[in-house]
Amino acid sequence: MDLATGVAAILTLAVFSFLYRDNPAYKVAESLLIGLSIGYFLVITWNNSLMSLLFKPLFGDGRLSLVIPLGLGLLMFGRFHSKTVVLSRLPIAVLIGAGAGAAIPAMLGARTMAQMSATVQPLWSESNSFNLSGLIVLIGVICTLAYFYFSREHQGGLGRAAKVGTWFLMIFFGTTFGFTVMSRMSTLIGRVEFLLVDFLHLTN
Amino acid sequence: MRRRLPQIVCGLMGILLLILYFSGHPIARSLNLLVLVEYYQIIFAFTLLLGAVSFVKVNLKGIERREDRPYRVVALLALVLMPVLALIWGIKGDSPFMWVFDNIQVPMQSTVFALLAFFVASASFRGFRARSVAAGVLLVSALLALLSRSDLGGFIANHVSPLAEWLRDYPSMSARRAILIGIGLGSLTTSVRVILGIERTWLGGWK
Amino acid sequence: MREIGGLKAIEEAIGRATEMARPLLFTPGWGGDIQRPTTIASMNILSQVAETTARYDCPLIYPTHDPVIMSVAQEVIRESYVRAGYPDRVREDNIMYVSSSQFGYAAAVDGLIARNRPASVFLLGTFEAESLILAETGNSIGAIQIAGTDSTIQLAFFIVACDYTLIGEELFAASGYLSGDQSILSSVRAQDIIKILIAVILVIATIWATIDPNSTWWKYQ
Amino acid sequence: MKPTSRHLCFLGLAVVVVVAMLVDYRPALTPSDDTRGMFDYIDSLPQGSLLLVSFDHEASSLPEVRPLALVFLRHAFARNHRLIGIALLAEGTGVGCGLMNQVAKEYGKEYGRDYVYLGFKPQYVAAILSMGESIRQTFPEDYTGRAWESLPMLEGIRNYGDLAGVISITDGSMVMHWVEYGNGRFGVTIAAFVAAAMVTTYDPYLGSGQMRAMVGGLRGAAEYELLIGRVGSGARSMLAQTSMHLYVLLLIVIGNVVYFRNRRSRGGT
Repeated sequence: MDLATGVAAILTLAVFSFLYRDNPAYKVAESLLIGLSIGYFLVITWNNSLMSLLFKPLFGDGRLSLVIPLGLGLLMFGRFHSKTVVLSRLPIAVLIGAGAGAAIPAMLGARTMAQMSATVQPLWSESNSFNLSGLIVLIGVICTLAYFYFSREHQGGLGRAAKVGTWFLMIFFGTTFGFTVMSRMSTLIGRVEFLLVDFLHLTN
Repeated sequence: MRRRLPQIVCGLMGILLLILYFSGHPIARSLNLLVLVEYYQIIFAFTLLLGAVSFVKVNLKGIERREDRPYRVVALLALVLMPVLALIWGIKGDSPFMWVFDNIQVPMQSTVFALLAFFVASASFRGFRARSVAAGVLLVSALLALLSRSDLGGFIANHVSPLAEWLRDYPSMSARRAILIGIGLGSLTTSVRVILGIERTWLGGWK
Repeated sequence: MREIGGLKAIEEAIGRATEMARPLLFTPGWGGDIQRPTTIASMNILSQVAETTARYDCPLIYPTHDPVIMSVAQEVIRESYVRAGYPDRVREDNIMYVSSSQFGYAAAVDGLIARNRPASVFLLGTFEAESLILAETGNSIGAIQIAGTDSTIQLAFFIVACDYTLIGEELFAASGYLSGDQSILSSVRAQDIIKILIAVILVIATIWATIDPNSTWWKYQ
Repeated sequence: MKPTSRHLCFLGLAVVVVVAMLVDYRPALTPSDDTRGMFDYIDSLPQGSLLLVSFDHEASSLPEVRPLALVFLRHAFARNHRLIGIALLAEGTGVGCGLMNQVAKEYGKEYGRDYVYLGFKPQYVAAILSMGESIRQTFPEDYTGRAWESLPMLEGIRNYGDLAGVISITDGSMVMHWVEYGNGRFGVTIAAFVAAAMVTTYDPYLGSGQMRAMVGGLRGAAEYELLIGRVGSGARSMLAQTSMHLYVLLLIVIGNVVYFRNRRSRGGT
């Protein structure tokens, strides 16, 4: 067994030990993981963003306009002093504003309108049969929207629609749960495979 | 002024990006690119630096106060290790940086993820109770989905799986669609509120 | 306006932490950034929660994966403590950045829950796979847990593992109810009106498409 | 600390998965419509088509994502498509680089001519939108710092308009952003290989045609392996997968039996 497998196996077991209870082995693994992952992010961000988008063009090619984002970025560090904390709101404002502006058309078009449009289907298909699934989708969408109607108490017709909406929601949650279990088990299979095959050589 | 200026900047950025979205003019397109690449990406990169620095600060203080000292030392050493390795040997496929990533970070992360499988088991045992009609519907559709994704052949493959597929393709999809529409509307109004300066939570406080 | 069940649960959860004089843990999940509406709604609720923890001097722990969210949360919490009249009770170090990596974050929050044993855990924001890791760990130490998210996959897990779950838009509405902010409440009403419109358009368009299968006016793009 | 019912649930699962993994059994599968749809899409593109493949996942989900990425890369290289690799989540970066090099070697593909790897950009929405304007300005150099000009395959590529499509390999919500910003704003074709957990999330996009095709989970990977005629790690774990499903199912049933028995013995509602 090589060093890499040994190290990985010990750390794998240390993390699994949390299932019994919190313990020093888990705490070491946790601290190591947090530290390494922040370090990894730093390196990747430095290489792929700061170097390639900022420092190389600014100092290499002399693109002086980049001084502005550089300055805005540095203002983030105003957070470390109570007097300069307000400065850090400026770069945050750029991030939030730009994000909100870009979100509006996407939310309106790709999300709301496209999904509405896909809900509309002829209920009588060309082969002269009734389109039950299409009707169910329509009912499902409308009743679920009724569940998310807040302005009035859920009574009467609205109440009934909202109740049906809850059932549709529950079908969705249940189905999703089934698929998600599949995903989660795959991850565990991956780790067990590593322990049994690479570490213990019990099977191949 | 402490709040007004950021608020104005935020509103202007929002309106700018909104207009740029719809314009096909070359100047608008290059302006769009400028904001997205230079401003957005670079500022965000700095925020990650900020996160790392504040993580170091919090942990140094903890070490001073002798709280969880050994663990904090491990975390800080690990944080420093990655940039040092990258600086000396680079980040190519066979570098020590990638070795640590592949053999220490990835296995630990995958294992934390794999804990989920166990938590799915305990939550299924404890939480999936048919307390009401709605909970019953949740339970039954979960059971059907689980069965349909298992290779049991026979009755399940012929009857349960088609039913589960139908549930997924129509009722389940329609609920997800309504949630998408609802959240789309919510996101839309929040974005408009942020740009107009009505939503100011991000400046601290809601009033 | 209709009652949202989660609101009472939120108040109870705060009350329980202050009564037991145990910490309260609040985290916005790994999936969102600051401009995401769920994050903003979560901040609104945080502001309310912080005001109460300030009054009872109950520790508030706020781990996050995003430095910008951390910065904003510090402002929101400080502001709330000032409003409650106890600016000196803020513990800034409890509002912390704990790695942007999904399971680095999950491992860190798990550790915080296991070691600080909070009486109440608030999982409000955008969650991905880490949701159930956090919720089950919270459950194992007997915390009351309030979850709320627009991440549809995680809702199934929250419903199963938490004491109360705000589903999707309920989170936005709850932030309006709790803060009593009229502008949020009016936008909730405005969205409701749009929902009615959407339902009406869907019905009309479906009937139209059924009668005239060649029509296209309702098609997007 | 005394063991609880929770610990018993854990232990049971551990036993089930270990036993199932030690048994070597590969079930017969038939590809689902979803999987076939993706296969046909990739297969129907003219040879040499240019695809952008985005590794939008964390390192933690590798056991599920890796088989998915492999079947796609193998199929694409077998069809002689040209690939541009990127990552929108930092941890996918190293993984994507490794996988592309590995499969390229299997098929004798040359870096810079048949495929390139541009690496990572943070802030995915901004990255998706800016690539619609200019991929080159978003990624001025490749992952290892080589200039754009030194990579002949990239000559003349401006934005999504020059691509046949975008393939996202993801364990999370990235496809949503690809659809809403990439397809919504620039009309680029999106197809995705996703973790099983995400399948129901993306169903509405498949239904509305905003997304071209989708393959989900280890099972999807196993089906795809059949279609391209290379059985790999997807099929191997199907027995463990099935046993664990049944175990969870059993726990749910037992949980309910206990619940209803307690309820009846208390005589209450």
